[in-house]
Amino acid sequence: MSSDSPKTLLEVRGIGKSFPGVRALNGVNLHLVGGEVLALLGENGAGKSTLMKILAGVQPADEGQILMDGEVIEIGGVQDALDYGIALIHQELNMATNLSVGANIFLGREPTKRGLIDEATIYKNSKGFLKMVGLNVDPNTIVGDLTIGRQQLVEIAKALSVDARVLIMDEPTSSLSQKEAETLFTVIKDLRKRGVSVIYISHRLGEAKELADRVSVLRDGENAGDLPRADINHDKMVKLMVGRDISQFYARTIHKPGEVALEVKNLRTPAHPTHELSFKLHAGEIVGMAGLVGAGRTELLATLFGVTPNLGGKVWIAGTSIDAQSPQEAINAGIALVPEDRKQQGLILDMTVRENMGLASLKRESPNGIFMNEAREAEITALMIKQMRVKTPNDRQVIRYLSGGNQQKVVIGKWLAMEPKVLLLDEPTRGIDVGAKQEIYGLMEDLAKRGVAILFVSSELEEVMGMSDRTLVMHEGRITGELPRDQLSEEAIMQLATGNTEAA
Amino acid sequence: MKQFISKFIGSQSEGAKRILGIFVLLMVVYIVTAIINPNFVGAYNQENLIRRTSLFGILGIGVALVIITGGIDLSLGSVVCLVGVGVPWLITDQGWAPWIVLIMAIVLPMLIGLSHGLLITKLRLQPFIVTLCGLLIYRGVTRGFTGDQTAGFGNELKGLRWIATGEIPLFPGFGIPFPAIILIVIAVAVGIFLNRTIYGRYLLALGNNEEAAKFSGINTDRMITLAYVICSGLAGLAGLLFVLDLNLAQPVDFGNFYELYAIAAAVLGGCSLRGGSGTILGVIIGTALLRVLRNMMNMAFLGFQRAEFAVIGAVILGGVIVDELAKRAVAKKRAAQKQK
Amino acid sequence: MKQFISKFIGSQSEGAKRILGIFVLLMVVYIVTAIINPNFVGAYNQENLIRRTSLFGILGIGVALVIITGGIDLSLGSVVCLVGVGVPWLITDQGWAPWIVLIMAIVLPMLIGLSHGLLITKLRLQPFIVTLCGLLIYRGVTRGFTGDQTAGFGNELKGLRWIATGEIPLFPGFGIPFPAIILIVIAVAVGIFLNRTIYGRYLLALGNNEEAAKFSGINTDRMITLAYVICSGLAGLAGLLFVLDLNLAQPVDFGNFYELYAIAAAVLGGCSLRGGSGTILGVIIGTALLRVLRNMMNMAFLGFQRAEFAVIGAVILGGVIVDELAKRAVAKKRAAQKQK
Amino acid sequence: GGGNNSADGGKASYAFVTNGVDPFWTLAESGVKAAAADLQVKADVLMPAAGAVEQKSMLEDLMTRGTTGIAVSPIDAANQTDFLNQVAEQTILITQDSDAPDSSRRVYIGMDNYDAGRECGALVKEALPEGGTVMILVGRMEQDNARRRRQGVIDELMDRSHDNTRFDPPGAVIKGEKYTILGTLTDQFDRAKAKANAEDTLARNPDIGAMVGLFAYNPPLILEALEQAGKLKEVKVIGFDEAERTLQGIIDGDVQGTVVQNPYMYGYKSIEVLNALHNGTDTGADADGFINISARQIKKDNVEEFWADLKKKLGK
Ligand SMILES: Nc1ncnc2c1ncn2[C@@H]1O[C@H](COP(=O)(O)OP(=O)(O)OP(=O)(O)O)[C@@H](O)[C@H]1O
Ligand SMILES: Nc1ncnc2c1ncn2[C@@H]1O[C@H](COP(=O)(O)OP(=O)(O)OP(=O)(O)O)[C@@H](O)[C@H]1O
Ligand SMILES: [Mg+2]
Ligand SMILES: [Mg+2]
Repeated sequence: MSSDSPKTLLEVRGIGKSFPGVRALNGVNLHLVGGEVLALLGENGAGKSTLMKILAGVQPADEGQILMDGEVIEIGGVQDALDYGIALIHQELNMATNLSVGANIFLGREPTKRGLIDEATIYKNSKGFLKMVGLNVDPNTIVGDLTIGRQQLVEIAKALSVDARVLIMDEPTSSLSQKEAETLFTVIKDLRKRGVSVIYISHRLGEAKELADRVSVLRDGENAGDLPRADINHDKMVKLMVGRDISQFYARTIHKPGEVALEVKNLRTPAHPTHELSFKLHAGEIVGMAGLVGAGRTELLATLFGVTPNLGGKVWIAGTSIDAQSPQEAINAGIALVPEDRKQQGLILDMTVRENMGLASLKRESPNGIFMNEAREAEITALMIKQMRVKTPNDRQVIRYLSGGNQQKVVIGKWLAMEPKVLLLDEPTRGIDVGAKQEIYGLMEDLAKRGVAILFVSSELEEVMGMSDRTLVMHEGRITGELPRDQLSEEAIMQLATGNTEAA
Repeated sequence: MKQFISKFIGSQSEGAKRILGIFVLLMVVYIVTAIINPNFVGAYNQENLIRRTSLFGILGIGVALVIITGGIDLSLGSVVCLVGVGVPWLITDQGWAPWIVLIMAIVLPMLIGLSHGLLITKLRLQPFIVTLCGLLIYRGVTRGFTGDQTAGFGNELKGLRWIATGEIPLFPGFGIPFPAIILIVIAVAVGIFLNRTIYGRYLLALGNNEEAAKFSGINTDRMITLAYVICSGLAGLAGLLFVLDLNLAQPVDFGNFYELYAIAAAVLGGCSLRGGSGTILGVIIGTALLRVLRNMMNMAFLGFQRAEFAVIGAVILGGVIVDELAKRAVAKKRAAQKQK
Repeated sequence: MKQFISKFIGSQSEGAKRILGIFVLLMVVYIVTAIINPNFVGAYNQENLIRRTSLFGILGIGVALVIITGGIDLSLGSVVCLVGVGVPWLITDQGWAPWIVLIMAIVLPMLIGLSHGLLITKLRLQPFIVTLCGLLIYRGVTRGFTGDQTAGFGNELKGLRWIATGEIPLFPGFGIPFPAIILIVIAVAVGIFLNRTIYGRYLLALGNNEEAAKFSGINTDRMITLAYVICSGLAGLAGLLFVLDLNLAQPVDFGNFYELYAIAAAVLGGCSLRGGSGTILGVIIGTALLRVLRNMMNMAFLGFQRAEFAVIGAVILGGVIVDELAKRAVAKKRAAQKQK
Repeated sequence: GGGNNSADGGKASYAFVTNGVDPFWTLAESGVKAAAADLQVKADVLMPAAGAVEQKSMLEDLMTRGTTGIAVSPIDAANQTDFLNQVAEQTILITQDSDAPDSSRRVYIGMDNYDAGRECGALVKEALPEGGTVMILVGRMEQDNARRRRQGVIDELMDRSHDNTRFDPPGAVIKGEKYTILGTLTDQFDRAKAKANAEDTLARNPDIGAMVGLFAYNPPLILEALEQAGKLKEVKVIGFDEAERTLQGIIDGDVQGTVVQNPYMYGYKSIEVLNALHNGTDTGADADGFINISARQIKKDNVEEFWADLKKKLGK
């Protein structure tokens, strides 16, 4: 930090915002100095995204003031915010999936030549921004053809392309693995050097430690306190967020694996039709799966779940061969999948919490296979809401209006309610706060104890190391290695994840 | 009871709110017409209105299910034509046994719906294109096989025709037209299906987000196909009732535009063309509104025959605008109260 | 050149692929008809076909823009009626000065489009309802003010009518009908607008994901409204050309069903009713297909007049089915090759 | 195959173009076919389902094919004159059912709808000798034949002079000494609406004297409505054209009578005249090129004979 007293760039005073049944923000204050990285933390539903959306002009505040360079400003819309130099990377992906990567990066700010879009410039400049975030795709690729992780990188590239003074990143790394995240950190540090201020939201507390000059915490829509650089550590952050200590994060007891619950032999997925995948999963075992973005983990799970075709190879569940052509068949065989893309695949956004929670188990709970058992649905929902501490006014709230992390909890709850034999989890803790993460780990633990075989894909190395009995690592469509618990280390995983098999 | 109704019209409280506006509009039109011409509320006219609403309501309920899946069915009117013309033509002109023809009248439309559903789910063709081709094909075929001749039952089959023309006497001078009974049975059945069975829930879910529904283990293809089968099946039934009521059907224009009336009724009744929402009660109210408006023109504004369409359009548009503005005002008032 | 074409028809390679199928179908129908009746390829018939395609193509291009936003415009046919009837009625019956009437014929439809756009974006009414009411109102109003009388220019205004009936002689016996020039100008302009200007990009983006577009600082309401303004404006222009060509317009059915033809052409030409995709060239090919099919019935299958609709429907449906199957076969082959 | 239809096949080929699709035209089609068989020529019937635009395309397409002669029923003669003249330059053109007097068509075969309307009015007078209220039901009012028929009915009931250019705007109630015309209801060919119009009339005016159905399908639907309301015979029905239900109604005494044209003869005569023009023989038309095939009343006394003849023509 420079020696002369830092000048406040952006300030927020007494912001309040209500939604039907929810007081999302209440008298929140925040300030941001030029060239500062501020980590904004808080539990799911604490109001972080809401506050950022207000700054970005997506939603108006009910009360309070926003000051830029000491002057009160009115942010009436997204364009206003952009004009003030405030850019936001949204927590949820928001891309025009029909357009190219380049078109998305420059959407709303297309360079023109003689009144027409200057495609050459877009192409050239996009390449630069994509390189910065470490994404190696052609700018002419249609965004809809990219995986979630890559789309998130495009979002970041897009935000970088705005010549912003304040760059807000709402959980930018939730679908990124360590390697991509590190590239992003380099970018952020570089921005800081150039005097750009960054508000960084994440539930990966380690990232805050690495990046932040200061931490500010929200709890239940109110300021819970700040931590200067020197005081940033895991326990203090957690304490501010949840108001109590959380110790014993990964409460793992090592299981004795039971019978083989899932066996996969020579499976080939459409994304990597030439690579054959084989592995086994035992009852009561928790297996982590690590890899970089695009390693083919999601594809593997999708193929096991019958979403994408199995191009060859065999799958057995508890010794019985299955060939699932659809999720329905997979579910009937006892497989459940918590998908990576909650908005597209996990949730019916316009349905209520209860309806979402019950959707997958409707048939199971139905007394005769036809009529719904609404009492049971309500019961399960109540249980899950309590167990996972879902923050919602009631179980009839339309799920669109829940915060991202609380939505994710519902997606997980929906599948836990199913009591599967094999549970596949694709980035299950994406966007989930520390407290709830612990709940989910606890649930995984319980399920494993009851004999469920769990395969979970995660890009958060800490979590993989903390939770798995055994870890599989993928690289470009291949399983490059398997690490038992006692051989787990960050280096070992990264070596395998980058395709370096000898080192392991 | 209140709970039962809410169950029947849809679990989403949204549904009830949407219906309210259109229901108020229906009441306003009703009362205004009654004031201008008291004969409007006479038993005879009410019976007529109920019968018409019932016939068109059956179409509306069918297409509502398709709209809930996020699809559309433009072929309704032509299915009405196919059945409405085909049944009297086969029975009267070709001398087929009525029972065979009636079975065909039920089965054939369902097969048509099945083919729509399969083309849409298995070949992933756009519903608009598939059912537009259906619109063209079924009418063309009907015109072809009948040689464009008007078909009717003449003085035959009065017993069968009672299904459409008969009524259940309630008190002297007024009875419930039999088609109303059919509509109620269908509406209750479909309402229960939609709101109380797991399949109805599946339909609503996939209409909102087909991919997420698939990921939840729902056989979305089968559910979508089912919606088209029911829709075409009900269109066939309506076609049958129409011709039993009218006793004549001309291939070239029988059922023309009925798909539009049906879709309009469904949309007025709260179905969103983006899929995922809709209530059966709303569809019936929407249908009733359209029928009452047409009746109003004859009963109260005979001199404005020509502007009939304009009046109907203006009433509907005015109604939805006022409805929207009212909702906003209410929301604003609530927000203001809350702040205090 | 190739690049220019790809720019013009749309940046998405998807677009080109979608168009290919319908283009092949058009060619097949063309060749089959030419073989059955060689007069089909005669200059006179080709001119007629070009003229008809041009008039309907203008409608299709307009509605394509609306469909790209994820909306729909059902009022097209009635706007055609309003202008098509209104212009000769005002000039011939009411004796207004032609230039005033022509200005009105351009401005009024755009105001109509503006009102649709505002109701849809500001009041968040469903496009289907708004434009359905439009369909009813504009026709009803036209019928009302003309007293349902047919309007036409009689023997007047031959000069003006040349815009629709004239042609630019190319070689003896064949000329380019003037409406084709108009269509080309519009198509190129809209094509450039859609694929080369920022506003076109905004339209495509918001049609796919309105929220994403909003978050990018795009004034989505204004863009959507613009699409409706252009659509109604082009419908007005088409209505004018139709009546200049035909020299008569009946309030009750002038332009009836044209919205359906236009939407069908757009959808055949690769527009998805879910929004976000569409190409202008595709719309024109889709329109041409519909026109050639109708012409084919008269030229080659006169004996099957009655089954005309059935044949057209069957050809289109068969075409899209074969197209889809072919695409799948190609995809499969590629996948197989990739495995090696 | 349709290819044989082109003129270069050697045989003369004629086309009979209607103004829409209707059972009326199906009768005309039988006449066309009968004449074609008798004269050993080719003849096709084209029925535009979508109005003037489609009729124009049909005529254009027929010229392209090279048809020897065309008999057309113009949808709106006044404004189609130019175009019809173009057609007349290319081929032999006659009009039928509805005329285009200012065009260069060679012959017109038809009748005066105004006169037919007056015949219809006369039937109303027979049905309600003491006078009463009357409602007119019709498909569309903007068609020339509908307008003239209606005017004929009105003028006859109001005992006005014979003037086929008169026009009473619909909507207003027309009160005469004995008869009151309550209004004119249109249905745009929607059958359900046509029946609803009859029902609404009964609901509005329970004591109505007579209903006049001017399009072929109107009388049967009026009868349906009356039957369901239990008012058959109570309300008089006067019809137009020869729908089976209308004829049966006359036999049963539910319909006072109907006015029929002779579409079969329109068809037959058209081909005969086209062939005569092609061969340069006499057509039998008067100086204005008019061949009159007049309308007539069908009542209880002549209905059976008429119906038998009709069935014969339709080959039933
Ligand atoms: N549009 C809305 N309508 C109703 N409630 C809303 C809406 N948007 C947010 N909320 C509610 O406001 C509260 C704050 O939500 P917000 O998205 O800001 O949380 P967050 O801190 O970003 O949480 P997360 O870490 O899970 O993303 C939550 O209780 C949420 O349910
Ligand atoms: N629709 C698609 N079209 C082309 N390639 C695809 C598609 N979907 C996935 N891929 C490719 O398949 C590979 C595996 O992707 P997958 O999503 O399974 O990886 P992942 O390890 O789960 O990473 P991510 O975190 O991005 O989801 C990647 O190389 C990706 O580019
Ligand atoms: Mg958030
Ligand atoms: Mg993944």
